[in-house]
Amino acid sequence: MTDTAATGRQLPDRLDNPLKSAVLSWESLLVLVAVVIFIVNSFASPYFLNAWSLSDLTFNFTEKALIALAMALLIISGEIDLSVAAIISLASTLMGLALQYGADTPVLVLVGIGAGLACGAVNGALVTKLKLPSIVVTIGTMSLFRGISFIILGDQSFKGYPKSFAWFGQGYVGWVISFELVLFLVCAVIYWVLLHRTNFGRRVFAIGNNDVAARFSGVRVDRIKFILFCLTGLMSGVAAVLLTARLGSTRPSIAEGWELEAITMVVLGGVSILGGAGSIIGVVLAALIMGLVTFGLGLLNVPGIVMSIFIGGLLIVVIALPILFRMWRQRA
Amino acid sequence: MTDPILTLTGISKSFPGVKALNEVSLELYPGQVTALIGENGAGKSTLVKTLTGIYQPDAGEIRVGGEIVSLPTAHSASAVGITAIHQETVLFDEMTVAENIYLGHAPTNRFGMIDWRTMRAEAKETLDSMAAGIDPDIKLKELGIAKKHLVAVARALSIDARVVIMDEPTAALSQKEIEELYVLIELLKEDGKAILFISHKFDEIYRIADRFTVFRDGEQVGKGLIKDTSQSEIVQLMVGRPVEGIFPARHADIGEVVLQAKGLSHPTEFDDISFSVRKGEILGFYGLVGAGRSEVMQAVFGMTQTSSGTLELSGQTITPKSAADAVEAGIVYVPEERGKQGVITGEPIFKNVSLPSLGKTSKSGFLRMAEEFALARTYTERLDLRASSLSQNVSTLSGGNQQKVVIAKWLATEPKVIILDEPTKGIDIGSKAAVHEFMAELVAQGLSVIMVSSELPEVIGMSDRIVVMREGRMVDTIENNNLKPETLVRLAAGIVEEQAA
Amino acid sequence: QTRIALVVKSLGNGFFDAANKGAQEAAAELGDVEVIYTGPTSATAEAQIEVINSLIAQQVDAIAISANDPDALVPALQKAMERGIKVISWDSGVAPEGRQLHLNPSETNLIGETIIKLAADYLPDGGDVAILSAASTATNQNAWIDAAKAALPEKFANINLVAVVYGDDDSVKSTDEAKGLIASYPDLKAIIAPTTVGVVAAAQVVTDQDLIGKVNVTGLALPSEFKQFIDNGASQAVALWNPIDLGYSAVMLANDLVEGAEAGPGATLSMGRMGELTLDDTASGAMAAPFTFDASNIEEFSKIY
Amino acid sequence: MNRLMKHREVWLALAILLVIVMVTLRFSRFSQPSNLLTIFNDTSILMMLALGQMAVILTRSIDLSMASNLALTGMVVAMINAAFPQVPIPLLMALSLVVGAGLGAFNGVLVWRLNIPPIVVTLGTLTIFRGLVFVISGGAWVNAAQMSPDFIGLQRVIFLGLPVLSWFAIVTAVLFYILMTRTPLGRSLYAIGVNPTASVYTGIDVGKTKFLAFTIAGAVAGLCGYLWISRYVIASVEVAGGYELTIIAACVIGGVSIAGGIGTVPGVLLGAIFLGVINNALPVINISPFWQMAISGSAILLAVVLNARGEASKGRIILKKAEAA
Ligand SMILES: Nc1ncnc2c1ncn2[C@@H]1O[C@H](COP(=O)(O)OP(=O)(O)OP(=O)(O)O)[C@@H](O)[C@H]1O
Ligand SMILES: Nc1ncnc2c1ncn2[C@@H]1O[C@H](COP(=O)(O)OP(=O)(O)OP(=O)(O)O)[C@@H](O)[C@H]1O
Ligand SMILES: [Mg+2]
Ligand SMILES: [Mg+2]
Repeated sequence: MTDTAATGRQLPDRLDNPLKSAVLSWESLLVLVAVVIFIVNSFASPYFLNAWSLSDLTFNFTEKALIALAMALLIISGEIDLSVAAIISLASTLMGLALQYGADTPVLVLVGIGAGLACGAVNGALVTKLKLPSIVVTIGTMSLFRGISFIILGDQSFKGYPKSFAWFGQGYVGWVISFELVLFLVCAVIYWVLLHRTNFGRRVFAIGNNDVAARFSGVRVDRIKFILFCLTGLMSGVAAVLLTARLGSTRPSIAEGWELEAITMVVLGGVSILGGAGSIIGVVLAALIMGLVTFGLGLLNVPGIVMSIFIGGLLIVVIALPILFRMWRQRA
Repeated sequence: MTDPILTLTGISKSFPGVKALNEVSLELYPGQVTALIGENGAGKSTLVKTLTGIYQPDAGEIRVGGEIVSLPTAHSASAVGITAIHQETVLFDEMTVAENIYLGHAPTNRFGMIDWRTMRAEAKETLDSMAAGIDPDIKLKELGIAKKHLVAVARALSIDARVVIMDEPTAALSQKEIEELYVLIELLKEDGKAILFISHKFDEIYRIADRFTVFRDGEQVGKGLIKDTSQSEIVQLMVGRPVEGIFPARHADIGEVVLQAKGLSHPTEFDDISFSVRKGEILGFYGLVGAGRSEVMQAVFGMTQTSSGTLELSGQTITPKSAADAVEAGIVYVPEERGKQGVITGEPIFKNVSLPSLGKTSKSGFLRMAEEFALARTYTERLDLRASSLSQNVSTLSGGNQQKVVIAKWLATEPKVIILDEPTKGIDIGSKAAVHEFMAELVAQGLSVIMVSSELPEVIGMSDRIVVMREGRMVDTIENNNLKPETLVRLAAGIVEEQAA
Repeated sequence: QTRIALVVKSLGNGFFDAANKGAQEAAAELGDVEVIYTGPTSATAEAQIEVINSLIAQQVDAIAISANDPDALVPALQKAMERGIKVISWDSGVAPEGRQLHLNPSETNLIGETIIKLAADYLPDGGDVAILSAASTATNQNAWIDAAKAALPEKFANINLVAVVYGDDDSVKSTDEAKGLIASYPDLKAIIAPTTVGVVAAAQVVTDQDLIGKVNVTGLALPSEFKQFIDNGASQAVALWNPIDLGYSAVMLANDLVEGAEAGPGATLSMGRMGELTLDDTASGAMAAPFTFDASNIEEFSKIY
Repeated sequence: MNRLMKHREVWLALAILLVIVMVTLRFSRFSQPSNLLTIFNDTSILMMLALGQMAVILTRSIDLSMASNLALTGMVVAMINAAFPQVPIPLLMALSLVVGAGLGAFNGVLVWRLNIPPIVVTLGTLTIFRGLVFVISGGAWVNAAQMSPDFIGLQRVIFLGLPVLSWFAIVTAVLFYILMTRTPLGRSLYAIGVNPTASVYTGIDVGKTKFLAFTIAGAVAGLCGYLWISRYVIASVEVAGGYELTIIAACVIGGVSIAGGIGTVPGVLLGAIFLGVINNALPVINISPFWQMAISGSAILLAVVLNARGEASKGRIILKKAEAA
């Protein structure tokens, strides 16, 4: 048996050309869609091609997209978190509370991010320690977290955040480049490395493909899932800081409905909702596409609800197209 | 000679990248058992699925009683009188036994509503006729694996069929139940039904089959009457070369104790299990299916937690809380359910192999693909893995080759103790010999091997010592010196005391 | 051409559609003015900010907004002002630093007093009343309720306000809250709902539970949506200002600013046919007194808005 | 009795009873039959929707679009009623069933024919359907004054002591009970959830059955669209916004396993009633409405934990058998 190596039957690393598969990938489809929408936008509205417009555009998606980055990893691992928007609400409320006790900017930021992390840890513990399905757990914590905000705030709102705090949501790093955008791009790179270039990311994919086999292969499945819930909570906390700074105030009903938007970004980005497949580049592109569509239609004063038809339609069409194409090719 | 009930001609079926069936033909005769024989991945189960309307053949024709039929759904197959016991138990845990038998063809009243009462009565009748001793009203999940298989048999019988197909029906049954199944098959033969019987076990093929058909790589390579053909001829047809059924000779020096378990207990699954395995030793675990051996091994591997007892590895007490802990300590486990627990089917070979060794191939947590490919290549080539590239998806490999990926994955971690749970279950004769040879090599290199197996020849042929378990308890540990198979069977079945008395 | 954006809390609300009528009327009167009627579909501040961002990008000349949140919109509106866009709020206000002036539909104290008076007028012997408001954060509702509470002890001594609950301008929640009020306060004589969604929900509950004549529903209501409850007696009278006039005045004021008028405490601006608006020290001013609808005039007004 | 306590429905019923008793201690009128009937009536729509959702969840799918379907169908019938008040109400009701079923079938086709995961399909149609409400109505509301008296009044008619709305819920529940226990289709829904592969082997067309489940859920959502609009007498874009998760919560509390294959009609009814009782009780006992959300969130979490405990005792239990033998 040891002599098989001597027979020289070498297994090649791979058969198909990586370049070819890159061209045929989901990401290139998304790039195409993004370019088309960009061109359509520039023809449809004279105000679109303007540095400030393009800069304002990014505010439409950066906060949600930050959550989508972490959510992508979570969904790839086969779980989901519907409570992210509620975490924003609770984190923002706790920041407001800290403000009432005289906290200054660094403390506020820490409180926001810490609260997000803690909420994520609660989700993670419920899912991994009690072995509960994440979709129902997070439907529950979604009401619970936002409910706590309502208990704390009632009919009040917190305001009067310091100027230095407002910078996180309204500041510019240089010219038209906002802090939010820079933060998002930095996080995107970090998450890309984490998912595609580290052991951790490799294990996330393995878990999403088959968590039983991953466990039997010595992967600490529960620990990784717990970390992923914490990361998602953490990013929600970051988004809470940005959003609170941008709005300059806190209400319990803040960020309502964002969970579904973040998940839509992830799914549109080509992440399999069943787990095990997806890429960060896809998610970033999907965030950009959603920003372009909503802003472009906004310039034409199309009501937001009509934009959501486009987004919903885009989601189904973009996912259905490759399937239809495959079916058509098989028939031919 | 009577005419065949079922005739297949020129049946082909392809999956992406695999030609599972290539213009095969087959005839089944009334009142006769035809054995379908072939290596893993030869296309036997695929044929069963095309016959039962689950897959559609790409080409070829199926005739039942001389007429061409098409079988677009499972319903249409039972309508023309074809029924099957599939290789995987395809039943419903959360439903009652009666409903498991009748789902899809339940008796209805004149409003089209399911008639539960008739259904239960008929289910009881069928089960009683098989002497199965199963209450039709309990939920399936409350049954053991063997009884579940009997329910599958009852389901097949509840359809009034002319052709009965059995895909490895005895793989999960104990000897007693296998005997009962043989009686049942005799009854079906007397009824004039045509039976297709798939098995890797030659003893039972010679016992019950009248005819045989051999598949190799999706093609039909031979057929004939069992009584005119010798076992070695069939094996030759099957693998395309002669195979000697002798277990490899071993030259391992047995050294000091590596792993020692004392009084391992679990609240519901096993109690007071103690054993030790030495360097260079193969420790066999024998028992009937469901004796709890896998549960013990999974506890040693950290997958389940024991309620008491200790584990010592090279003299140091270890308490693995997860599989990761066990792997770190140097204990690895090749699970019984390959598809579910062994390989990650959605991922390529090299990622499967490197998964537990990422710590070694990576640099401060960052992946290094070149190292991964090198590692995967080293170990898969040692095992003579048959694949087109290291990036091939594991799901496209045959069962035997998937098993090799799992073993390669563990060897790459350089373990001290390797536990193999039913390492040759459902593996064809050629691959089986390779696995046995490989185990001998592992111990020669100084590893300790624990082998869980329900196959007597394998246990006796490979082990140095044998632990016998029954119903969650350890019965005995025996040195493997001129051991008689009957001794083991008695111990495992619990008839030792009676004999003594 | 001057482009003025009329941004409302949410599209589809009959009240704001009526305001748009007035706004278009003002545009026609002014001639060279285009009114962009826009707003989010759900009444949230975040959605309104996206609308404001797109208006900034379109470089409109003025934004006249009815805000979903007094504070959260401030940064976005400040950005608009920095880019040279005139910003006023109307109906539901924005904090002073986020706009140049605010147009109150009516005087806050006047509204607060009116909503209590609508109930008191039909309770000669006094009794328990409760308030069913919109969202707990709604600025204008909260101001009116405060004003009402302030007026109670002196002017309506025999009226007893037992509870204030919030229906969030959501018909289901408002219905539940109204039922809760009726169940918890058996002696309740009137429900005051200073919001058009709440008042319809409460009147429907009273109708459904056969309490017509026992519990009087009143508050602020659109005549077209509320007519049937005046007709069936669930309500004796409700009040509201004229949203058409409000939209008209908002556009007139915005246009005034675009044309160079200065806003600030004490300043006086023109509202066309509605007269002039004098700003107080928070740079806000009131348009007119609320108008009461009862059985005598509802028929006529329900055809208009 | 012991056998009885094994059923989670019994536990849930006890929990509901406990809440009612506790509220009654503080507010005696709460447990009067008339108030309890009111709560039942208030919960009718949720019960019906949860039953529809259950059919889908049983097959390991999920329908996030039910609330949007309800809003769209409701708007369609409300606009027809406003424009042509002479169209008889039964016809409108039939129409709402058909429109709802059509929207559900659209979900179903995407799941069946294109094999897109249900959560993705319905996440898309969730926004599409709601957007269409805006498109067909131009964002305008249809209010009470525009609806015909019959349109509003039908569900309020008292029949045998109960409002017609309650009867709708009762009849739906009975039909679902028969569907789930006595028909091949109902049993197929369960079978698919318990073991999809085995279902194929027993001749069940998994895709088509899922399609039917979505269609059934859609039809229920459509009918509820009419009932909702005529109950709250306003049709707008925002109708039942966010209600999809409440429907799922009712199912989960009622013991439907999100992993499919497990769930009963009585359980789901009790799950919905539990939420209804909580919602009705809070304002009555003067708990600030701001607590409501946190309390229902905790109730959902508690229910899943209990469910999981109930399902956890699945082990093989080799030893006990040995002891018994
Ligand atoms: N659904 C499928 N998709 C892709 N390939 C498949 C599929 N089912 C079977 N195959 C491939 O078809 C070939 C025949 O498989 P089949 O299950 O029929 O073998 P078998 O003879 O029953 O083997 P065993 O003895 O292990 O049961 C194998 O190479 C297998 O990998
Ligand atoms: N009642 C059952 N339901 C489902 N699966 C079962 C049942 N009983 C046994 N099995 C499965 O069959 C296999 C054998 O059971 P177990 O591992 O407990 O016994 P064992 O002594 O290790 O038997 P084996 O010889 O199969 O390894 C296990 O993989 C187990 O999951
Ligand atoms: Mg097979
Ligand atoms: Mg086993």
